[in-house]
Amino acid sequence: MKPLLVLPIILPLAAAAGCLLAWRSRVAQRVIGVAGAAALLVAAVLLLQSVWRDGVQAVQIGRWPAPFGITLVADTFSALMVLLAGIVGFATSLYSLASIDARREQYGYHALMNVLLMGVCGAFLTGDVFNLYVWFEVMLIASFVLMALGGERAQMEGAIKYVTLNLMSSAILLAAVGVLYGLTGTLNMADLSVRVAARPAGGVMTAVSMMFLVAFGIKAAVFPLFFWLPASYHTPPAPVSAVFAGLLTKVGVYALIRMFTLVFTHDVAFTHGLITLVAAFTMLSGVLGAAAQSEFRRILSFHIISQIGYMIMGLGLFTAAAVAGSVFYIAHHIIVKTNLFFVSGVARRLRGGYRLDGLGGLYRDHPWLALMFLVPALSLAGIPPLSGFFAKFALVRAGLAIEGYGIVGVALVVGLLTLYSMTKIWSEAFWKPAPGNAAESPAPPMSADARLMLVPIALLALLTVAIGLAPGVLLELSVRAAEELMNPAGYVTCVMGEPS
Amino acid sequence: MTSVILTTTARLLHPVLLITSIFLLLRGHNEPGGGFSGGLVAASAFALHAMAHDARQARRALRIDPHVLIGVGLLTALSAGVMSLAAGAPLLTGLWTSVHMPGLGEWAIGTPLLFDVGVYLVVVGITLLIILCLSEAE
Amino acid sequence: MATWLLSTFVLAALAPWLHRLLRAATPWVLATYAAAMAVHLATWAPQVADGATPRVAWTWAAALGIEFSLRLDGWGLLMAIVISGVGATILLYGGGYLAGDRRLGSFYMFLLLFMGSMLGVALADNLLLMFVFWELTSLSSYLLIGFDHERPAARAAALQALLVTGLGGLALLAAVVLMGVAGGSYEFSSLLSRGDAIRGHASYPAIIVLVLLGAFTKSAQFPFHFWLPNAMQAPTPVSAYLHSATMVKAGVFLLARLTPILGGTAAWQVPLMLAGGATMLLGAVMALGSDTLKRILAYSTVSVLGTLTMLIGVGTPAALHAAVVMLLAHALYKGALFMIAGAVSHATHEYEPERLGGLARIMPWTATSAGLAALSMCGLPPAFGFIAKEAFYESTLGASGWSTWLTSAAVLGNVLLFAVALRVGVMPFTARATQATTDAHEVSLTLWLGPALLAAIGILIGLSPAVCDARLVVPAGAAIGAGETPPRLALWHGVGPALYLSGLTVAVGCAAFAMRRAARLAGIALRKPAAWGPESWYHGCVAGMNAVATWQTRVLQNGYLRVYLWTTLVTAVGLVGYALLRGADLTDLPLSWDLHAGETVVCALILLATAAAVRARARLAAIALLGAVGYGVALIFVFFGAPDLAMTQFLIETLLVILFVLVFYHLPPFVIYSELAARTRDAIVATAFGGMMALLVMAIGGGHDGPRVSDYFAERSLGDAHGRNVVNVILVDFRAIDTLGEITVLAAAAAGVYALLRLRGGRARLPRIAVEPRTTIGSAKRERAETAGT
Amino acid sequence: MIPLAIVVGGLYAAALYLIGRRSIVKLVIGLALLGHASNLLIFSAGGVTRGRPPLIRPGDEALIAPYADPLPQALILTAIVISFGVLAFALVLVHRAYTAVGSDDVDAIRTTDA
Repeated sequence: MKPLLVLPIILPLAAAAGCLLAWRSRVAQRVIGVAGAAALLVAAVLLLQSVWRDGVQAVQIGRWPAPFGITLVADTFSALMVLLAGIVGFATSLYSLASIDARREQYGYHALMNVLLMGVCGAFLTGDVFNLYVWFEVMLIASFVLMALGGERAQMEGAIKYVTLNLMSSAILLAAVGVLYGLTGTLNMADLSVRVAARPAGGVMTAVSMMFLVAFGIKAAVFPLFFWLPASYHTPPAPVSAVFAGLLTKVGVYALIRMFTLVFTHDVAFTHGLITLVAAFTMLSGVLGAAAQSEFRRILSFHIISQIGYMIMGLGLFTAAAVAGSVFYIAHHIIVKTNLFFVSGVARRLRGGYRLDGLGGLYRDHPWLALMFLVPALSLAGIPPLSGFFAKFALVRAGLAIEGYGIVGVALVVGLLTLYSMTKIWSEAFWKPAPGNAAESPAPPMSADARLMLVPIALLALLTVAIGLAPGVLLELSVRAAEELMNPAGYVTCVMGEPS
Repeated sequence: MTSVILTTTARLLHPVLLITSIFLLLRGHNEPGGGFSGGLVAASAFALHAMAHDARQARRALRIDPHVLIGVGLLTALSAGVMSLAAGAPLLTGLWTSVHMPGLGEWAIGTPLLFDVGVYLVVVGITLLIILCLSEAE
Repeated sequence: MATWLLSTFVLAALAPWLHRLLRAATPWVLATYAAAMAVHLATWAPQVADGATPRVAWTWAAALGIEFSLRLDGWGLLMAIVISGVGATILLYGGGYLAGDRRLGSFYMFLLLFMGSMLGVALADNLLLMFVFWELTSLSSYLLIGFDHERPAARAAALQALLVTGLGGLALLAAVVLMGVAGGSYEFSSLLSRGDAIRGHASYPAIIVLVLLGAFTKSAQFPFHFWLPNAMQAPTPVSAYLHSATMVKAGVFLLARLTPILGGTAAWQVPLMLAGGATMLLGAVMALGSDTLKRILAYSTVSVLGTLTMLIGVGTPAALHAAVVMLLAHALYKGALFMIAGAVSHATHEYEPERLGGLARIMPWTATSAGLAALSMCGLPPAFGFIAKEAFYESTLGASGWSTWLTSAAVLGNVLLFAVALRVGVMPFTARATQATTDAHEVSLTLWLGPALLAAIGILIGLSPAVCDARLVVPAGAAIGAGETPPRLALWHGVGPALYLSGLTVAVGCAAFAMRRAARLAGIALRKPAAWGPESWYHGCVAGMNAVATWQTRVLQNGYLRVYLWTTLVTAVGLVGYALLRGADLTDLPLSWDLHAGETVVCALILLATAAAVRARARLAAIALLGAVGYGVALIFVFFGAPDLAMTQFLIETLLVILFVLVFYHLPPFVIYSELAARTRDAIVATAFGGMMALLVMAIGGGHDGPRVSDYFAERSLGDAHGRNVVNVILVDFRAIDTLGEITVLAAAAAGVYALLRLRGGRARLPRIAVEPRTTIGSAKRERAETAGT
Repeated sequence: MIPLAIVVGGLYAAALYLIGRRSIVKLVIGLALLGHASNLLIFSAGGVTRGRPPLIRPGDEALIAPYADPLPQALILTAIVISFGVLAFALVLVHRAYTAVGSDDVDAIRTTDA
C-alpha cells in the first residue's frame, strides 16, 4: 500500500489548509484539528502494520527513480516514529480542546499543530537529506509560532532563544547538506550511504559528519548545545510544551540515528566514540539541571535533556542491541514525557501555577490524578515493570555486553537522580499539604475541562502500563528497527532498486 | 504618504504588475520565472495599492481574505500532487496532456503547472498577509 | 504459586473498592486471604522437602532475557510462608490500627502491593524478574513510609529509604546483568550449576561489590543502616511488616540465595562477616541508646540483620542453618513486638518505654504476647529464639580461623539484645504504673490477636521444633548450601559450650539491664560521633549533589543568549575544525583565484557592505547595507548562470528591506551594549567560524567530479517533464515535495506574523520595564507571567 | 574558488558577530546575513560554472555541458524562500519581544532561564 507512505504528510497538510480556509470559525478548526490528528493516527497504525508485514517500503515521489527524485522510505524505525507522532498528535489534540484558550484557537493553533505534525512525519519518512532540512524547517516554523502564540512576555523571551539557536542549527544543517552535495553529487540518503562508503575516508567527510552532529545535536538538545530547551520549553501553554517535549527533540535524535547508521559509518571509532562521550555528559548535566529546579515544567524540561543522553548512548555504543535500546527508549520517552507535561497542565489548572512551592495537596484532593502522575513519573525513573525500566535495562545490558562500564555507570546513577527529582515533584506537588489551604476544607471537584484533560492522560498512562506489562511487542519492533539500521543494505536496496 | 503621483502610478501599475505576474508564472517552466517570483510580483501590485491608499483599501481590492488565499493555494498544490495518487502513481507524479492553443501551437499542460499555481497563490497570500498586517499595525 | 502472586496484585488494585464495600470486615477478609495463602504454600512443603523444585515460566520480554519464571525451593518457600503468614496478622492489625482513617483503602492497596512484590522476590527464578519485584518492594516501602505524607519528616524518611535502597537497586541491576554475561543465563536455576564459571570470571569482583551494595542497602547493613530507624515514620503495621519481618530481609535473603553461586571465597566471606559483625554490634548499642519503642526495635532489627549477614559470611553449613533458624525466629518475635509497641502507643499515646509501666494488669492479652515474644528475643527456653541463639553460638564456635572473634561478638551482641528485650518487652508491663498508663485500656481484638498468634507460634516451635524442622528449615538450608543433614533442632542440646555461652549471656544481660541507665548514657554518648556517621554522609551527598547541580545550572544555563551562542559555535568550530585538520591534507587544496574583474569587484563590494553593516550606527543604514549585500549576492548568481536565483533574490531582498523598514520603524536605535573586550572575543569566535566555513569551501574545491544526480535532470527535463527551465522543473516536478514543504513554511510563518501582531496576551498587565536585576524582581515577574498564561 | 570562499567566510563571521550582539535589532540583521552566507556556501560548494544557465535552448533536447549545476540552484531557491518566511517571523518576533520585555538588550531577556 504505497499511498500509506505519503498519508502522514498530506493528511496534516490538508487539515492545516482546511483550518486556514475555515479560519473564522473556531468550532470548525477544532473539529478539523482533531479529525486531522485522528486520521494521522489511523494512517500511522496502518503504515506500521504494513511495514511490519512487508518490510522496508519506499515510494519515489513523482515517479522519478532514486537517487534523482525524492524518495520517501518507511523502515520499522521511521514507521514506529510516525506512529508515535500520531499518538502524541491525537492525545494533544484532545487535550488542547480542554486546555487551549479561545484566542489561541482563533489565531491558528490547530492549523499550526497540524503543520508541526506534518513536518515531524516528513522528517521521519524522507530519504533525502535536503528534504530532511525542509521538513525540519516546516516543523521549526510551526514550533516557533506555537511557542510565541499568545504573546506573553515569558513566551517572547523563550521564543527569542529558541528561535535564534534553532536557526543556528538550521544554518549549519543547510551548510552541511550543501557541502555534502558538493562532495558526493547526490542528496539521496541511500545513495549517500553507498557513495560515502566508497570514498576514501578523509578528514573532509568526517568534518561534514561533525556538522551534521552539531546541527542535529542542537535540535536534539545534547550537551553542550541544549541551552535553548530549558530556556523555552516551560513558557508556552501545557499542550504545546507537551508536544515539544514529547516529539520535537526526538526528531533530532531520529536524524542523528539515521545519519550515523546509514551514511556516516566511515570513521566509527571517532564519531561514535564522540557520541558516547556526548551521551554521558548529556545525561549527567540534564539530570543535574533538573535537580536544581523547583518548578514542575522546568524539572521535566531538564529531564528531556538527560534522557536524550540515553537515546544517543545506544547510537554511540553502536551495536544492534544498543540501538534497539535507543529505539525502545525513544518510544517510551515520547509517551511518558508528553504525559508528564499533560499532568503539569492539570496541576496548573487546579492550583494556578507550576512552581512547586505553590503546589500541594493534589494526592489528597485528586488521587486519580496522582496515580496518573505516578505512572509516567515512575516509568521515567525506570521503575519496573513500567516502560522506562525496559528502556533503561536494554541500554544497560547492551552496554555491559561490550564492557562499556563507564557509560553504563553514568546511566545507572542518572537513573537514581531521575528518581530523586520525580519524587521531588511527587513530594511537593502531591504529598505536601496545599499551602495556605486549611487541611480540613474539602477539595472542590474538578471542573469539566480538567476532567476532559484527564482523558488523554489516562490513555497515555494506560499505554505506559501496557508497554510495561507486555513489552514484547515494542521490543520486537525495536530489535527489528535496530537490525535494519545496523544493516542498511536492505534500506539501500529498497530505495535504489536491486543493483544491476 | 498618499500623494497624487503615487496613487496614479499605482493605479496604472496595478494591472501591469498583475499581468506580468501571470506571465512570469506561466513561462516559468521554460524561462526564468515561476510561481514564486510571479507571486511576489502580484503581491507587490497590492502592496503598492496599500502604500498608495491604505491597507483597508488594498484588502478590498484583493477581494479575498489572505488567509483563504493561503489555504486555497496549499490545497491547490496538494491536489495537484494527490491527483496522481488517484491515477495509481506516486504522489506528485506529473500528469500531462496536450492542448492546442490557437496561435501558439501545441501546449503541454500538466499537474506541475497546477502545482506552480498553488505556489503562486500561497506566495501572494502570505506576502499580503504580512505586509497588510504590518502596515495596519502602525 | 503464580496464581497467588498475581491475585495479590489484583487484590491490591481492588483494595480501595473492597474497603468501601466491606468496611470493618475488610481486614478479616484480607487476613483470611493471606492466611489461606500461607497454608496453601505450607502444603507444598513435603514435596519441596523431597527435593522437588516446581517451576513455572512464561515469556515476558524475551529479547532482554526477562522471563516470568517462578521456582519454589526450600529457601523461597520459607520466605514466602513468612511473608504471607506474618502478612495475615499485619493486615488484620493494620485494619484495627488505622480504623476510621480515610486513607485505609490505599493503605491496604500499598500493603498488598508490597506483599505481592515480596512474594515475587522470594519466588522468582529469573534474576531480572526478581529485580523487578525487588524494586517494587522499595517503591511500596516509599509509599508506606510516606503514608503520613503531610508531615515533612515522613516525606524525608520515605525519600531517604527510597534513595538508599534505590542506589542498591542500581548496583544489583548491574550485578545481575554481569552475572548473566558471566554465567550465560538469568535463570537462577541454571546459574546454580555455573558457579565455577562465574567465580572464575573477570568480573567476579565487580559482581560481588555490586551484589553486596544491593543487599547491604536493602538489609540496612553498616554503613547503610541509617535509613531503617528513620523509616519508623511509617505507621506501625508497616514497620512491623516491611521494616522488620520481611522487606529488610530481602537483602539477606538474596545473599543467602546467591551463596551457592558466589560464595565460598574469601572475597565473598570477609566483607560479609565484617559488615555483618559491625552492624550487629552497632545496632545493639544504638538500640540501647534510643528512646522510643519503635526506634529501639528498629535498631535491634538492624542488629539481627547484621547477625544474619555475618552468619551467611561464615558460610559453614552450621552457620547457614543457623541463619535460617534465626531468620524465622526473628520474623516471629520482632513482628509481634512491633505490633505490641504500636498497640501500647495506641492505648497510651506514649512512645518511650521509660514512661510506661503497669500495663500487665490493664492490657493482659497484649502483655502476655509481649512476654512470650520477649522470651524469644532474649533467647530463653522454651522459646524458639533460644534454639536460634544456640545454633548461632554453635556455628560461631565451629567456624575455623575467626572463631574467637565471631563468638565474642556474638555474645556481646546477644547480651545487649537481651537487655533491649527486657526494656521493650517486659518493663512497660511490669514497672510501676505511670501517668500515661492510668487512662489506658486493653486494645481491640484486631490489635492483639496478630501479635499473640506470632508470639505463640514462636513458643510452639520452641516446644516442638519438629513441626517445622524437617519440612521447612532443613530444605531451606539445603537450598542455600547448608547441606542435607544438619543437626536436628531441639530445645535441649545437652550441656556444651553453647549452653555455657547462653548462661553467660543471660547473666550479663540481666546485669546490663540493671545498669540500663548507664548503658543508655553510653548509647547517648555514641550519638555524638554518629553525627559524623553514615547518615551525615547521605545528607552530604544529597547536599553536595544539589550544590553541584545549582552551580552547574548557574554556569551553563545562565540566561545569556550570547553565551549559549558562543558555546554552540565554539563546539562547532572545535569538532568540525578538529575533524578537518585531523584527516585532511590541507597543503593540497585545489585552490584557484580564477576570477573576472567584475566578479572580483562584486565580491569586494559584498565584503565591504557586510563590514559596513556590522559597524553601522544607524538602523536605516544597516538595512540599506543589508540590501546591498543581498543584491551583491544576486549579482554573483547572475555571473554564474543562475538567473532564477538572481531574480528571486532581487525580489526577496526588496521585500525584506520593506519589511525591515516597516518593523524597525518601531524599534529603538542601535546601542552598543558590550565592552570592547567582549566585542573582541566575539569577533574572534565569529571569525574562527567564518574561517572554518571558508576552509571547508576550499577543501571541497569546486565540488564532486564524478556523476551527479543533476546530469539526469539535464537529460530528462524537457523530454519527461516538459520544461526547459531545469531549475523550475526541479522545483515543481523532480523535487516538488520540497516546494510543498516550503510553501507550508511560508503559510505557517505568515500565520505566525499575523498572530504575533494581533494577539497580544498579557501586554496590558506588563508595563514597560527597564533592565533590572533579576534576583530581586525576577521571581515576582515569573509569577506574573505564569498567571497570565492560558 | 578562493574569493567566493572568502566571501562566504566573511558573511558567516559578520552574521554570527551580529547575532551575538546584545542589541536585539542587530540580532535579526545577523540572521538575515546568515541566510546569504548559507546560500552562497551551497552555491560555491556545488561548483560554479560561468554564464551557462541551466535552461534548455530552443531546439535542444537536453542541457549541453558545460552548464551551471541546476540542483544547488533549486536548493538555494527553496532555502531563500524558507529563510524569507522564517526571517519575516523572526523580525516580528523581535519587535514583539521588544515591546513585551521593554528593552532591546538581549541580556535583559533572561527571566525564563534557571
